[in-house]
Parts: sequence; structure tokens; C-alpha cells
Amino acid sequence: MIEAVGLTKRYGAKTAVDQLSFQVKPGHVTGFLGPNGSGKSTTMRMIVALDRPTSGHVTINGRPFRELPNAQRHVGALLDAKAVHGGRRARAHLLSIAQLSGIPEKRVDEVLAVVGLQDAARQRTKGFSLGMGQRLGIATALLGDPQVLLFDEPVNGLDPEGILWVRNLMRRLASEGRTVLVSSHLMSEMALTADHLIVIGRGRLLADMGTQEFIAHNSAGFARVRAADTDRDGRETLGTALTKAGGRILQEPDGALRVTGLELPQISDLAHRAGVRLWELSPHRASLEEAYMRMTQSSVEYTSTEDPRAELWEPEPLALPAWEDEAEAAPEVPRTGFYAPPPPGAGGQPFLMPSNPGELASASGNPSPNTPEDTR
Amino acid sequence: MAFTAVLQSEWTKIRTVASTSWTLALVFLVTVGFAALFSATFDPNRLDAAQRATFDPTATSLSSMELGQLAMIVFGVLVVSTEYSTGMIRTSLAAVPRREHFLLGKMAVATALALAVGLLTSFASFFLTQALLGDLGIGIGEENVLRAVTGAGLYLALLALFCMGVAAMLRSSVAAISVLVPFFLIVSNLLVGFEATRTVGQYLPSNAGGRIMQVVPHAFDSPETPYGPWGGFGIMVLWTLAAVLGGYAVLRKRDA
Amino acid sequence: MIELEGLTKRFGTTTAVDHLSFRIRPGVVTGFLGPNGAGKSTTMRMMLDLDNPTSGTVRVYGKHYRDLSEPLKHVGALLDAKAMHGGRSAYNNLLCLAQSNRIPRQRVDEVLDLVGLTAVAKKKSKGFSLGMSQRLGIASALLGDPEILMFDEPVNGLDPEGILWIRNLMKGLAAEGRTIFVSSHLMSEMALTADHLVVIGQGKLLADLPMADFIQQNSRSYVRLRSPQQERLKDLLHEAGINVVSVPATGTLEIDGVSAEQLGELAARHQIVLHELSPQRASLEEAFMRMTADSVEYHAHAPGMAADNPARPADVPAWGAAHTATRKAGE
Amino acid sequence: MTPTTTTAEQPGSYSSPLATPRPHLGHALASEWTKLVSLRSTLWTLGSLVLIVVGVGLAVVAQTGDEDFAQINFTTPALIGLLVGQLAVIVLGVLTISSEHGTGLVRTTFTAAPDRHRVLTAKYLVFSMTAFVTTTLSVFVVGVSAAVVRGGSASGPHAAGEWFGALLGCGYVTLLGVLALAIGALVRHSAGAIALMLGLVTLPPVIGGMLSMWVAVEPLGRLILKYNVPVAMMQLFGLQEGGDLGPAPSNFSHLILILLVTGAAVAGSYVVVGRRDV
Repeated sequence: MIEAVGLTKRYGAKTAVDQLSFQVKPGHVTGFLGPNGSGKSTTMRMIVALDRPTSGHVTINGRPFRELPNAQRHVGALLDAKAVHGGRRARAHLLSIAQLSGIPEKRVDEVLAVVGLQDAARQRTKGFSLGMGQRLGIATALLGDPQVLLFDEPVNGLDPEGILWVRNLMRRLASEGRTVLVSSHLMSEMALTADHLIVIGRGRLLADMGTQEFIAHNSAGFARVRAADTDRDGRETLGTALTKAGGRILQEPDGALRVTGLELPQISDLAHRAGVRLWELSPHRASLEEAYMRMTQSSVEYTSTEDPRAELWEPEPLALPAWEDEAEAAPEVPRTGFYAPPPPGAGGQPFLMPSNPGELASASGNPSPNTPEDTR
Repeated sequence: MAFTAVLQSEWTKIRTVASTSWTLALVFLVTVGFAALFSATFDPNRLDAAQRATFDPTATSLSSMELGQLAMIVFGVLVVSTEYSTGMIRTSLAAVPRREHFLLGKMAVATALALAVGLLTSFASFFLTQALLGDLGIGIGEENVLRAVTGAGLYLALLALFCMGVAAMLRSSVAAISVLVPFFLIVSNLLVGFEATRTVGQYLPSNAGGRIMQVVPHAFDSPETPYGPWGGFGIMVLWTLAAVLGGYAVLRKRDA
Repeated sequence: MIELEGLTKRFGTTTAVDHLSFRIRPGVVTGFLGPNGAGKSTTMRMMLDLDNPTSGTVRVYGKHYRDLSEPLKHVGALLDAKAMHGGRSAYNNLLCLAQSNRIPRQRVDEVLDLVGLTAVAKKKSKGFSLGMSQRLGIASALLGDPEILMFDEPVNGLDPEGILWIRNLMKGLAAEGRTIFVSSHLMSEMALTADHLVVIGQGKLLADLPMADFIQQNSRSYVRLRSPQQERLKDLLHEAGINVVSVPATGTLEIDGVSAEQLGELAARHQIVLHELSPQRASLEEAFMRMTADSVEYHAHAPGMAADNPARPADVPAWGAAHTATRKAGE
Repeated sequence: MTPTTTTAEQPGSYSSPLATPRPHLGHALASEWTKLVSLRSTLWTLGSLVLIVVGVGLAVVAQTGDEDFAQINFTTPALIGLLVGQLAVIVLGVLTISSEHGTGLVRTTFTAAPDRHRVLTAKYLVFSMTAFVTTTLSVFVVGVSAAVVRGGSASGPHAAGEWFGALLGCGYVTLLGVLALAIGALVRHSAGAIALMLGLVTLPPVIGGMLSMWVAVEPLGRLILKYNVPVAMMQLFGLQEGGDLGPAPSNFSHLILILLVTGAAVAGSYVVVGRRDV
């Protein structure tokens, strides 16, 4: 259990973390999200007492980190994969850290095997790739077999096999009753890994809720429906029937319909009644990425501007169906991948995801002074 | 590729890091400061007859170069080694893939800067101390004085260049400083201090190069040298050339 | 256009890159994939002439990289976001690069604005977070407005907004006819960005083909069915000689090798109500994991402390894991 | 509350099968020892120390005769090498802490052991013991060789006190290394700290030399020339400087001076390391 109360960190005039209070409970993987520069790393550093809070405090199982009787046996942390001396061999590095808390030497070989570095144990870490460094960092965190684990961007630099492994590792650690706090920018990964989310922006708490709840609060799912191409009027008939039943509809380039506001069995029944044969009826989950982007829009610190040259590239705009009068366009649907396709947002505003980052930038409102995440 | 572009780029590099101003300011302040201290507290009545006979007012101005050169060594090392320690070297070489252009540009700019600071230091030191020495002071027009004062600036520039070459060979600030500081400040003094090793010591860059700063040959009981001021300077040029070529060979051969 | 011919790099006895030959064409985003330790970064370093190849050559528009005059105007690269002098400000770091290739000063402001770092342009890059350093690195690659761009793991450390931006940036640059070569471990990103793939494993070329072909050749796609009349549907499919896999956990059927269109027609003909009829497209991640399964170097294992825990084997295909997670999330 | 009950308080929370001893200084010492022996820079610095001291020392022994040792100690030949070799101890002292800052390892270390003073104490102890033992062994190899090879009647009587002096000299070098470690902890920048320490050791004799040559009246010049590192070491190794400076300070005044300076720096390092964000 990690508990932060009124945690604040200022660097000069800049407030990196602002009155942050939250609890991270055991038995769950808790995702820690926020845009670049929102204060995630600073918060994690304060949890393990590397930085002193300007005010407020954070405790682990009821005690400040520095007062834990054997910190390494209670808390393991991966904050920076490159935080090793490059001239030292991997095993010697782990051994020196293990010895600090009287952890037996055989545990070092155990964690090396856990992260798959046993063959590189005798290599100097200077030659490690980012992925290998990341694995070494995870091994360091696991050394004390701790009850509380912190991971800052653990999948950075890992290959897909490694990403999959980390995902399963996090879940298993949590299922053993440990407290696991993971920060990441990869929403797809977070959606698969985290049960609970803590979202911050500009150092302030934006959300502290279950992942599903978070997605439900901040986005909507949709269904993709395609009438048989052989049926000429099928699409229009279907569209009309669905609209009448209260569904909201957008048309995709390949002729499929994107339906919100209706359940799959309902759509199926409506199609059946209208005598339309369906060639596709697939559910699309709302994505965490979308929900996250919606929530943090106003607190993005480093906003890229539109590359003037990028204007040459225009995504194929989605056509507005004839039976829909409001001017709307749905974004292109990515065909594969982690990032579930973004549905049109609630309130008639389509979510402006993959097609136009410039809009997102302007949507963030008045540009405010930027604060580096780490000003030291 | 236009070499002037490389020079311009290296000039930006060198003027935009704090270590440059720190080290070069220390060269100036330490050298001029101690020279001023020595001459302001100088009491000619305390000299014995032999010392009086070989008294060298120019050496009084320039002897504190011995102290100031420590900062110059650090400057020369850091100019090259921070490229490696920060990883900037990969970005730099991607922009200027011709190794000889990169190294030559960097060394030319840094040496020119070292020369400017060196000359400024030696002349400031000279005029300030001569004024403080009062009756004992001499003018720049005296025999060999201009050569000695200019030579002091040249010495500092050459020293910086030598250190750049060594740093390019060792590719590490710590290693280069740990080798160069003892080499210039201890080993060379130690070797000259013993009869048996004096000849070897006299051919080390600091002793050979330092000869150009002497106006009176045997001032302060300094030993006889087998070379003249410019001969000694030539020896140091050879040392520097070897270091630069060694640095270039390493840069060319090893992966960045 | 970049051509690699028999490119080889040995470090002592280990061969990091082994007789690699391929071409990178303009106008498309070419993805460069491979497991950790496959030799991607070494290859990219050799392309920029930072590492000397043991044998073989790299040619950029027919020239050796070292012979390019003002290379930043031809090739822009982001290899390592932290490869900047931390004691120098972001602006000055870019300025000295620009000057070395005679790129006008205002271009520095332009690219800083482009990556969103204008407000911290005067700050020392030492204090930058990984995401900020990454943006600075991207700015340095764009500095010379080059026709060839190379990015090694460009989305590392970027937040979702930044990921989105770089994705569109790369597509836009390719659409202008530039050559874009990008490595990444995030298959989802690659699937959205790249048109062509070069895959290596243990230093050897495994594949060099268009994205769609790659996915098709290395993965399976299937159709998922859900119906209130599950049993009847099953019988029907059996009768039609279609192989069905039922997934009891979710109450769905999975069908290989028959298109969603055919299944929809079949159901309509027999008046079967379907609550789901969704074609599951194979993912790039799955395809990649299948192809490189043999050349993964650092295999992880179950934690030693949890020996009593039934560990999932490390080589479960991606879709297997994604499935279970999706189901959990969907409930 | 015993340490092991902390995790058990949470119902249903994970409890590790590993033993949870309360970490003590011994653990940190083992850790620091591993860190020290697993780096090549240790081998480089200590190796060059041994090579220079023993190499130069034995060369001097070979070049001298029995009668030369009538005036000097048997350990004096080791001094010349040690005047250079001490720099290796200084470099190692700085690197012991500054390389952790340079690479970021310090964050890993302090996350694993938040009681930073325990780690710092272990660093001081492991480094100083290693430096002292290495220095002493090299010096005594030279000293004993000299005593064996040149211990003929012409060398005259030698008191046990000269060996004690050499031992103090090795302690002096070790304290210089400890000072370097403290400076490294305060400055955190390897090149800066090394340059500072090397300047501190090498420049005062030069300054003092100049001052004494020209401004003999200046008490400052005398003072610098009397109390600086090479002079202190020469004296501890039984090589008296020229007598024109007046009565030389005693061995112990040299040691007290270095103890005071080092002690202040060490105390400062404890305060700063305990408070600082890393």
C-alpha cells in the first residue's frame, strides 16, 4: 500500500507536483498516467525518497520510505534503466545491490534468470541495449522480492516478446497480493495490464478509478456493421432502421457503418426485421488511449505543432451518410494493432484522433509555460 | 563540405558550454592573480648576490603560468572528452562525417581560443607585474622580452592542443586529466629534480616548451638546456603533433 | 534511396550484423524490425558511418555517407535521444549542428517550434525528460530538411499526443517522396505507420516485403461469431464442412478460412440470428512474433520466488495473450 | 514491531519467503567491496599505484649503495614513486562516489538503501582500508627490499621509528584519498573533483616555492612551503627539506592538519548527502 497525502514538489517557481493525494492498493496493477512533464517521475522519486517533497508526505505500508526497516525487502523500483555503472558486469551490479540489504547471493542468479539475462550476466553493462538495460532494471527491482513495486516506463526499448513478458509479470506480481505501480505512455499496454488508474496532469490528480470505469467515463464504444454488398439498398435500409431506433451512425470508407447507442443484439434484430443480411457485426471496445487523450488534453505540456509539410497528407475523409444531417466526419479506423479504433465522441463531437494533431494542439487552449519534468 | 561551416559550428559549440568560460577564466585569473601577488610582495633586498645577478623580471610575470596551466589542461581535455561523455560525438559525426574535418575544426577553434586567452593572460600579467615591480620593472621593448611574453601565450595554446590530442586518444575526461595533470605538474618537475633523469626531463613538453618564457638563461638557478628558446618550443610542437596524430588515428579507427 | 550490400559487423567473435543486403526506397515508410539484440542499432550506426563495417558497404544515393557534402541536408537521423551535450541549451545544441552544414539559423527556431520545444529552447538539455530529449532528437533529424530520415525507436518516452504527432509526421514526410526508415518495437505503431518492412534476426535478413504481405504470410485471421442460437449454428457449420472452434469462456465461435461475407450469407439463409460477426484481422505483432520466435536472444522466465505459480510460457503468441486480456477487460 | 511483521499486517497481501534481516553496516561493506572489485578503474588506479611505487622504488634501490642509506630511511626509495602514486589514490577516491553520480547508479543505491549514511560510511571504510593496505604493502615491499639488499654495515643504524613514519606516510596518503572521496561527494562531477584535488596536491609546493624564492619575508610562503602534501610526505619518509625554513613541523602536526581538513570535508559530505535530491 502506497499512500500519498498532499504531496507537493516545487523547483524554484515551477510546481512539478501539486497537492497530490492517492492510494495504491495491493493486489492490483495500478497504472500511473500523464503527459510528458506532468510530474510522474518526480512523484515516483518522492515515493522512494530520492527527492524531498516541498510539502506533504508519502508512506509505504504506513511508514515513510526512509524509516522502513529493510527498504529493499519492502519496495523494489525501476526508475531509470540506465542507472547502472557501465563498467560493471551485470551480475556484479546486482550482487552489490543485493548485499546492501543482506539478500543472499543465489537470489541474484534467480532474478537474472527471471529476466532472461543469465547469458549476459558476465557482460559489462556499457554494451547493453536499452532493452537489456530495462531487463536489468527490472531484475534490480525484483531482488528483494518486495511487497511494493514501482516501474517507470518498464517496456521502453523492449521487443514485443519482452513487452508481453512484462505485461504478464506485472499481472502475476499483483495477483500474488503485491502493490504494483506502473507508469507508461503506451495506452494499449496499460489497457491490458492495469486494473486501476491514477492520472495526473500538470502535477495535479485528474482521475483515480478503475480502468474500465475510466474508459466508460471518458469515451464510448461502437459497433461496426456492414450490410451485404449484393443487396443494393441494404445499407440505406439498415441505416434508416438504426437511426429510427435511436442509433447514431457514421459511414466508413469501405461502406461499413459505425453505430453508437445500440447494443449488438439490438442491431442484429433491427437488421433482421428490416430484412437486411449482414456481412459484419463487430463490437469495438472504447480505447484507453482515447479516454486518456480526452482527459489530459488541456494538460499536455509539450505540444508539437503541425508540420507544414504534413498538410500534403490527407487521410481519406469519412463520408457522411445521407440520412444524417449533422456535419460529422469520423476518423480513419486503424486496421490493426493495440490501439483500438477511436469511436466518435459523445456530444456530437467526433474524437479528433489520428487525422489531425494540430487540432488537438489548438484544443489545449492557451499555451502555458512549460515545465520540464525534471528540472534539476 | 565547406570547412568554414565546421569552424563556425565548433565555435558555437565551444562558446555555449559553461566549462569553457570557467576554465579559461581560471587560466587568466590564476596566472595574473598570482603574478600580481608575487610582484606586489616582492622584496629585492632579500635576494642573494647570484640571484640578483640573474634576476629576470619577465620570469616574475610568467612564473605563475605554472599554476594557470592546470586550468588550461582541463580546458583542452574537456573540449574533446565531453563529446564522448555526453554522446554528442555520434550526433556530431553524423553531421560532419569526415573525421579530419571534425577534429581539425574542433582543434583549430579551441586552439585559437586558447591562444587568444593565452596571449591576453601573458600580456596582462606582464604589464601588471612590471608596473608593480616599480624600479625593477622593464619594458616590452627590452631584448627577448617580447619573444618570452608572446611565447607564454603560444605555450598555453600548444598545451591545450596537446591535451586535446591526448583526450582524443583516451576518450575519457577522467583518464585524460589523471594522466595529463601529473605528467605536466609532477613528473616533469620530478625528473628535472634528479641529476640522473634531468636530460630526459628536459625533453618533456612542459620543460622544453617553457624555455621560451626565459629571458635570462640561468635565472633562479635554472639548469642549462641543450636547446634554445625556439628549439625547446620546437620540441613541444613535435610532442603536440604526435598527440594530435594519435588522436586522429584513434578517432578514425574506432567506432564512435 | 539507401542500399546496403553484404553489410557485416563483428565484435570479437560475435557477429552482430551478418551479410545484410537490402534497399530502402523513397516514398514509403520502411519499418525496421527485429528482437532486442538483432543488430538494428548497429546497422543504423553503420549506415551513418559511425561504426566501421567489418565488410560490406552502405550507399546513400550511390555515395558513401562520408563523401556526402553537408550530410544533414540529405540524411537526418535520430539514433539516441540523449546524444546531445547536456550542458548546452536545446537551441545551441541544434545551432551548432545547423552551422556545420550551413543551414540557416531560422531553421533552428522552425524545428524547435515544430517539435513543441520553443518554450524550453534556452534550457540546458541535461534537465530534459526522455520525452523532451526525444523531441529534441527529432528536431535535429529534421534540421536539414533531408530527403532521407532515419529514426531509431522514435516514440520511446513520448506521450500519446507525441506518438500521434510523430506517426503523422512520418507518413507526411513519406508522402512527399522522402525515404523514411524507422525502427520500433511497438508493433501497433508500426502497423499504423509503415508501408514496407525489413525484418532482421540475429543480424540476418528475415524479410523484406510490403506490410500487408508480411502479415498475411505470418499470421492467421479468423471470424468470430456469437449467436443466441449457438448450437444450431454449430450444426449448420458442421454440415457445411466448416471447421469451428468454440471458446466457452466467451461463448463465441471462431472460424478459420471462411470469409465473414460467406458466413453472413449462410446465417441469413438459415434465419439464424447473429449477435456478432466480426472478422479478426491478424496483427503485425503476431506476425512478427511468429517470424522471430527463433531469434529472440533474451528469453525471460517465471520469477524464481513464484515457482509454485503456473507460469505462462514465454512464447505464447501475442493474440493468445491479447485475447484473454480483452475478455477480462470486456466484462 | 519486528521488521517481518510489516508485510504481514496487510490481510491477503504478499509475503515473501526470503528472510528479512535488518540491514546493517556489514551488508553495506560487502556491497561496497563488490562495487570496488568489479570495476576496471580500480584495477587501473591501484595497479598503477603499485607499479609506480614498487617499480621506481626498486630502481632507486638498485641505483644506490649501502652507504647512501646512512642518511635516509630504507623506505625512502618508495617515496618518489608514492609522490606520483598518491594521485592514483586520489583519482580512485573521487571515482568511488562521483562515478555513481555520473552514471545514475546512486539512485539505484539509495533506493535500495535509503539510510544513505550507512552507504556513505561503508564507502569511506572500504575505500580507506583498500587504499591503506595497497599503499602500505607497496611501500613495505620497497622498504624491506632495501633493508635486505642494502642493509650492510655501511648503511649504519636504523631505528624502528622510520618504519613507523612510513606507516604514517601511508596513512597520510590514505587520508588524501578520503579527502578526495569527500570532495567527490560534494562536487559530484568526476573531472571537476579530480582537477580540484590534483590542484590541491600539486600546486602549493609550486606556489610556496615561488613565494619563498622572492618574498622570503612572507610568512604565508613559509607556511605553504612547510605545510603541503609533498613536504609532509617527504618528512614522514625521513627526507628532511633544506633547513633554511627554520624548524620543520613535527610529523604529528602534518597528520593533524590533514585530519582536520579531511574531517571537515567528510562531515560536510554526510550533511549534504543526507539532504540532497539525487
